[in-house]
Amino acid sequence: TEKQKFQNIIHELNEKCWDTCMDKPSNKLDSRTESCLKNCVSRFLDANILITERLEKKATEMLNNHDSMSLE
Amino acid sequence: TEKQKFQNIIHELNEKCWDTCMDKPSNKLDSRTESCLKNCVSRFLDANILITERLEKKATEMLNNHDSMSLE
Amino acid sequence: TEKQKFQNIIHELNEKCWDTCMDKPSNKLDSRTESCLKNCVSRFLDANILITERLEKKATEMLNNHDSMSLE
Amino acid sequence: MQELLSKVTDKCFKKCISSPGTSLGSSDQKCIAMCMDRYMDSFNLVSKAYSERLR
Amino acid sequence: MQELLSKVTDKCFKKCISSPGTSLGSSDQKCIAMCMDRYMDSFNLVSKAYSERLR
Amino acid sequence: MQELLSKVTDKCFKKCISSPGTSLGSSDQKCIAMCMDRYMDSFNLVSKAYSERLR
Repeated sequence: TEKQKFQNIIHELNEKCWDTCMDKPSNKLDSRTESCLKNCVSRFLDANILITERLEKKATEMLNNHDSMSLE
Repeated sequence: TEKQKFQNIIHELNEKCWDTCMDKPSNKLDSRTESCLKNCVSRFLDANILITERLEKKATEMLNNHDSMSLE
Repeated sequence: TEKQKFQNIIHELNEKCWDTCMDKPSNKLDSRTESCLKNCVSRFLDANILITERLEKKATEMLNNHDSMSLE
Repeated sequence: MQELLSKVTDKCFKKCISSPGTSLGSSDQKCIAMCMDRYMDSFNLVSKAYSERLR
Repeated sequence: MQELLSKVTDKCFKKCISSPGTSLGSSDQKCIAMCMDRYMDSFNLVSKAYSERLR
Repeated sequence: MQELLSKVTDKCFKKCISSPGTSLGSSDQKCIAMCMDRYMDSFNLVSKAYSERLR
């Protein structure tokens, strides 16, 4: 289902950002960790967009050069 | 099947406890590593129980406070 | 499918060898990283063969000694 | 819920119990409780940040 | 392709963004682009090496 | 068995071959054999400890 898919993405993203941002757990989420987590989500999505675009561009180039060049 | 499920748990638990306890492999399982592995299994199950209970308590609290408080 | 299975093996192997061989990514795959990646694939397959053979040998021994010894 | 339980146990066992002893001491228990609360805070925060970016 | 996208994002995020800031700076972007190209080089090389061993 | 093979290969490759060379030397082979034996010891021990706790 859609909801399940959303939950899976959040679980995965939370795991990555937890590993990136969380040091020793304390009584409260401190502001530094909070910023790190928010930035982590945004940067991860930025990186994902960048890579998707680049991957599509490469795939298109490969198709266009299909006759003159081998894939290597 | 039940047996398969048991095997999967053991595989996962063994992986975690291997990572926690095993340094460089030697000719024999030394007593320190052996204790570590046994304790690792027990402590992991203790932690699992602790977390399950706390998670259930939180879920109950959330249901009870559903009208007056938001999830946040 | 066969092709999908092949792709999955390559993805997994590439992940392992990337973690083993790649330091900071640079403009080009340098020759040291290239050798490391090639060797990583070969050594991984060597290790896999070694372990498969040893595992089969152990399984056979266990079957043969089934009456006189317990698994342990 | 099952997924959350499994992830919390995994992450908090690693964070709180680096060398497992003969019992779960009170400081281990405290660490696990805090770790679990922070993991859920993090989950909520990540969930919110992701939803906001999607809009 | 989906698998490659997910692995590249995972590996290159870890390699290039160790402490996420308020934006993806140009050096981060450059690192991600290089990392992605190297990951694909590596994939091709591993694929070739594996095929050769199978023969 | 397939699962065990895959986990042993993964764990013992990491433990024994940190920088892969042009061949699997005798010390690498020895390390892998020992590592595999210890992994199976560990599996049996963990299996026993888990069963005892369930009772």
